Amino acid sequence: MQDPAITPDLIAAHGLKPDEYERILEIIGRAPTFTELGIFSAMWNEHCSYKSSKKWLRTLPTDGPQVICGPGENAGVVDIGDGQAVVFKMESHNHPSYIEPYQGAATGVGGILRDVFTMGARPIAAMNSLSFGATTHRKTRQLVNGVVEGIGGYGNCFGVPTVGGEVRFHAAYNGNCLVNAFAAGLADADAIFYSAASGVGMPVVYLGAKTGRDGVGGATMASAEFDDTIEEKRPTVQVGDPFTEKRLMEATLELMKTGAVISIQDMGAAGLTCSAVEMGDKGGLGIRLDLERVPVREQNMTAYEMMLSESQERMLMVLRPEKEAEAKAVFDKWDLDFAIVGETIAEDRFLIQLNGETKADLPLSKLASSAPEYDRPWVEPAAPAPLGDVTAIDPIAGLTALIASVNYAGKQWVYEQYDTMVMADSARVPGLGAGIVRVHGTDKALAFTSDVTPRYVRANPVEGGKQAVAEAYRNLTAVGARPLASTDNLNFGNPEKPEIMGQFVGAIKGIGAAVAALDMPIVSGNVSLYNETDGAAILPTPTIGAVGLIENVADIIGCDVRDGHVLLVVGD
Amino acid sequence: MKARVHVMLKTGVLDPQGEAVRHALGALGFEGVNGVRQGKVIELDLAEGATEDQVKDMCEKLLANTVIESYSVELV
Amino acid sequence: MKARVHVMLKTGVLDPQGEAVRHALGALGFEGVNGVRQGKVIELDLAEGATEDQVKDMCEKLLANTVIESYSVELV
Amino acid sequence: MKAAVIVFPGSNCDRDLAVAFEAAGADVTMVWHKDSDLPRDVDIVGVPGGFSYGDYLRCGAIAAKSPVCTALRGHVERGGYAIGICNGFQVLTETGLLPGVLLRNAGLKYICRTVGLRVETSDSAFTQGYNAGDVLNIPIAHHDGNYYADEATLAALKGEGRIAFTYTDNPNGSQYDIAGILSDNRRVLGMMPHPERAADAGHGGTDGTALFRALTGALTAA
Ligand SMILES: Nc1ncnc2c1ncn2[C@@H]1O[C@H](COP(=O)(O)OP(=O)(O)O)[C@@H](O)[C@H]1O
Repeated sequence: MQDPAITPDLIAAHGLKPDEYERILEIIGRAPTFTELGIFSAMWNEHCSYKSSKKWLRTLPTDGPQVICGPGENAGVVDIGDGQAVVFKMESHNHPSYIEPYQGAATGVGGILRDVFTMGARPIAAMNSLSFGATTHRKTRQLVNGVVEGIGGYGNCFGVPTVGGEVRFHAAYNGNCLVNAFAAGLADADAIFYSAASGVGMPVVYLGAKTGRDGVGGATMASAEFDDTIEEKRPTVQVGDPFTEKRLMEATLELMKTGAVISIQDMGAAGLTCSAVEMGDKGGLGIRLDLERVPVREQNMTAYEMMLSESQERMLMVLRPEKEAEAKAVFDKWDLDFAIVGETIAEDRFLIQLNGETKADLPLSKLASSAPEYDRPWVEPAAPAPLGDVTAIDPIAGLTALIASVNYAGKQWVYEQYDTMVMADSARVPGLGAGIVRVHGTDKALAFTSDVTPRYVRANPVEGGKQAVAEAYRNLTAVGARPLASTDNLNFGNPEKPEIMGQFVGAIKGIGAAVAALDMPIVSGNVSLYNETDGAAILPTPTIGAVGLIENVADIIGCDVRDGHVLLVVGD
Repeated sequence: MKARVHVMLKTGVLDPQGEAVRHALGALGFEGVNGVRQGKVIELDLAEGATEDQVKDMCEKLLANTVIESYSVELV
Repeated sequence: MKARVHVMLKTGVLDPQGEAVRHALGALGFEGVNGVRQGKVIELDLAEGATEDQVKDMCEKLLANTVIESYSVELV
Repeated sequence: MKAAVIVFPGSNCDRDLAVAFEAAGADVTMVWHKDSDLPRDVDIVGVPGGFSYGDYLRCGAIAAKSPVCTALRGHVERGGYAIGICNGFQVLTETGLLPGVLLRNAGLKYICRTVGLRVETSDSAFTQGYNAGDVLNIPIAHHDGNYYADEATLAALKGEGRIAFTYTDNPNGSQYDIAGILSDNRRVLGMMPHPERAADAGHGGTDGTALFRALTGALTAA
C-alpha cells in the first residue's frame, strides 16, 4: 500500500496547526513520512502533550513526606506505612462514552486499572464520577444506561470493588457527558515499577492482547471539539475485554515478582508510540522497533496503523534478557501474547522498521520534549449576577423537593449495578460519603471519595476549586480517615476561548491553594479539554479524587443513627 | 409476519466472545476452527404489512449500535 | 468454509431480553411488534471438509445449553 | 478438613473463598484450571465466584469444559463434597452436577446488594449450622442468577427438600425464589449469594460464618 502524500489537508486532519507542522520540519530537517506525521500528531495532541494545561498544572502542590511518586508516571504513589503504598489515579473517557456509552465507559475503566497495575499495584478500589445531560434530554437515558452498564461490565468482571462515585445531571452536559474513572491499588513501597528504560540492547517486549486497527486516530479525536462530522469519526471506539485485562494484571504482577522487569508502561491512547517514546525518553535511550514482530489480529496492517492503534489490554516492557524464558512462561500460563518487538539503543533515535524497511526515524528525546506548550490567553470570568430574593419555602416542602430531585436522590440504581464487595475487604460500600476498603491482612483501611460541585466552579472557579478539595477532605475525615493525597480530573470546554481558559486557571489556583492548606498533594491527574458541542461548553468540572488512611478499621466512624443519639453540627 | 435481524460486530472490531469460543472449541479437540464471530439474532413477530424499511429503522434506532455493529434484515 | 449456528431459547422459556426489546420498540413508537425473541448467532470459519455433524457436535458440547436452548446449523 | 479452591483465569472470589474456609479452620489448596487432578484426600472442592473465562458465550459454559472440571466431576461421583458460589453455581449447572440453569436476571441488570436469605433446610453439611426458617443477610452480586428448571426438576427439588436457600424478596426472577440448591446426595451445594462476603466482622455481617463452620465440623468429624 502506498502511503498518502503529505498535504495541508492531511496535516490538518491530524489536528496539527500550520505552525506546529513548521516546527516538525525544523526538528527533523525534512518532510516527515506518513508514519512520522502520525507519530507527531499522537505525541502532540492535547491528550498526550497537555500543551494547553502544562503551564498551570506545574503550579499544583505535588509533594509531601507521604508522596513516593507524584505526577508523571502512570499513577501517583503514596506511603501508607508498614512498607506499603497506595497507587492511584483518575482519568476521563468522555468522548468515547458519548459515542458508544457501554464500550466507551468500559474501556475507560480498563485504562485506569492498567495505569495502576503497571506500577506494580493490585487494584483494590474503583470509583466513577459521571455527569449527564438533563433527564428530559432524548439521549440521557441511553447514555446513563450504557455508561453504568459498561463500568459495571468491565469492573465487575475484572474483579475490583467500586466503592464510590458521583452522578449528576445538568443540561450543560446534554451533548457531552463526562465519565471520569478512578482506580487505586496496593503495592509494596519498595516494589514500585516505573517507565524509564535502562541499559542498551535490552529487549523491548510486547505483552497482552493483539493489535488491531482500533481507534487509529482516536487520540486526535479525544481532543477535538464535537460537531456533526462525529458520525464519520465513529469507528474510533474500541471494544474492551475485561477478561483479558484480568489475566494481563495477574500475569504482570506475577512477572514483576520474577525480577524480569526493567521498566514497564501501559499502552493507552496512541499505544505503541507513546509508550515506547516515554520509556526511551525517561531512560535517555533510543528505541528500535521491528513491527513485523508485533502480534496482530488483522492482516496487512501498516506501520502507521500499528503505531497509532489504540487496541486495549496491551503493555510494553523492557526486559532483563537473562529472564526471557521465565517471563515468557508466565505469559504462556495466562494464554497471553508475549513478543520481543525491538530493543533499546544508545543513539537518540526512534527507529521504526517493518520488514526491514524504515518507516520512521526520529530524534526520540526531541519527540518527547518538543511538544508545543501554550500560554493560552485567559480572562477572569465575570462575577455571577446576584441571586436576587430567594422565595420563602416551607422547610419540609424544601426538603422533599431536594430529596426528590435527581441530583440529590439516592444513587442505588447506579451503584447496585457495580460489584461493591468483591475481594471481600469493603468495609463501607457506596451509599453515604466515602467508601472504605480494608488493607488486606492488616488492621488498616483506606477511604476513597470523589467530589466536585460544578455550579460553584462556574460561579467562581477559584472558590469552586477550593470547595471541591474541601468537600473531599470532609468526606474522608467524616469516616475517621486521615486525608493523604489526591488526584484530579479537570474537565473543561475549549481552552482556546479565553473565558474557558479563565475557568481552568481559576480552578487550578483554587485547587492548589486548598490542597496546600489541607496537605492533600495532587499525585496524579488527567485533563480533558474541548468538552463542547456546537460551541456550548460543559460546566467546569474539576473532579477531585482523594484517599485517606484509617489506622484501625475498628475506628471507622459509623453512620448508623439510632434512637438516643445526639445530633451535632460542627463548623460554621 | 416475521422478521429476523442479525447484528454482528463490524469486521475489524475486536470480538472477545468469539475469540473465547474459538479457544474453547480448540481445547475441546475440535480442529480447524480458524475464526469465530458471535452476534445477536433478534426474531420479530410483526403485524401484517410491516416493511423491511421499518425493520431497518428499528435497527438504526435500537437493535444495533452502528458505531461498532452492522446488521442485516430478512423478512420471513 | 463457513458455518452459521443459531441458538435460541426454547419456546416456553421466558426470554426477558426479548421482552425488554419489545417494550423498548413500543416506547420508540414502533407499532405492531407482537413478540420478540433474542438469540445468539455464531459464525464459524472452518477448515475445508468440515461437516454439519461436526458443527452439531460443537453445539451439543459447547455452543448451546440444551436444557433451555435449541440450535440450528447452516453451512454456507 | 482439606478444601481445594479452583482458580479459573477469570475467577475473582477465589481468595475470598479461601479466606473464609481458612477462618473456619480448613486447610486450603488453590487448584489451577488446567490441572487435571485435585490434591489427594481433598474433602471439599470450592468453585468460586467471578467470570471464569470472561463468562463469554454463557456463564460458566467454557469453565465446565476445563480439565479441572473433569477432576471435579470424578470427585463428586465418588461422593465428594463441593460448593459453588455465584459463578461457581453456574459452573456446577453447566457441568450437569446440579440441575437447571441460571438465566439473565429478570430486570436484565447486574445486582449487587445484601438480601434476605431464608434457610429452607438444615439437613445438609452446609446448612446444619442454621435452623430451617432462619433469615440471613447475605450479599448477592450477579447478572445471571435467575434460576430456571423444568417442572419435574422443580418438583423433585421441592419434594426432596433440596432447595437450600430462597430469597425473602426475589431480586432476579428465580423460580420458587430459589437462591441455592443441593444435589440428590446433598453433598453438592450451588448458591448465588456470597456467604464468604458475610464471614467476618469487617464485612458488616457474619451470617455466612455458620455455613463454613458447619462444613468444617461435619467434614472433619467424618
Ligand atoms: N457513580 C457512582 N458510583 C458509585 N457510587 C456512587 C456513584 N454515585 C454516587 N455514589 C455513592 O452514593 C453516595 C451518595 O453520593 P453523593 O451524594 O455524591 O455523596 P456525598 O455527598 O455523600 O459525598 C456516595 O456514597 C457515593 O459514593
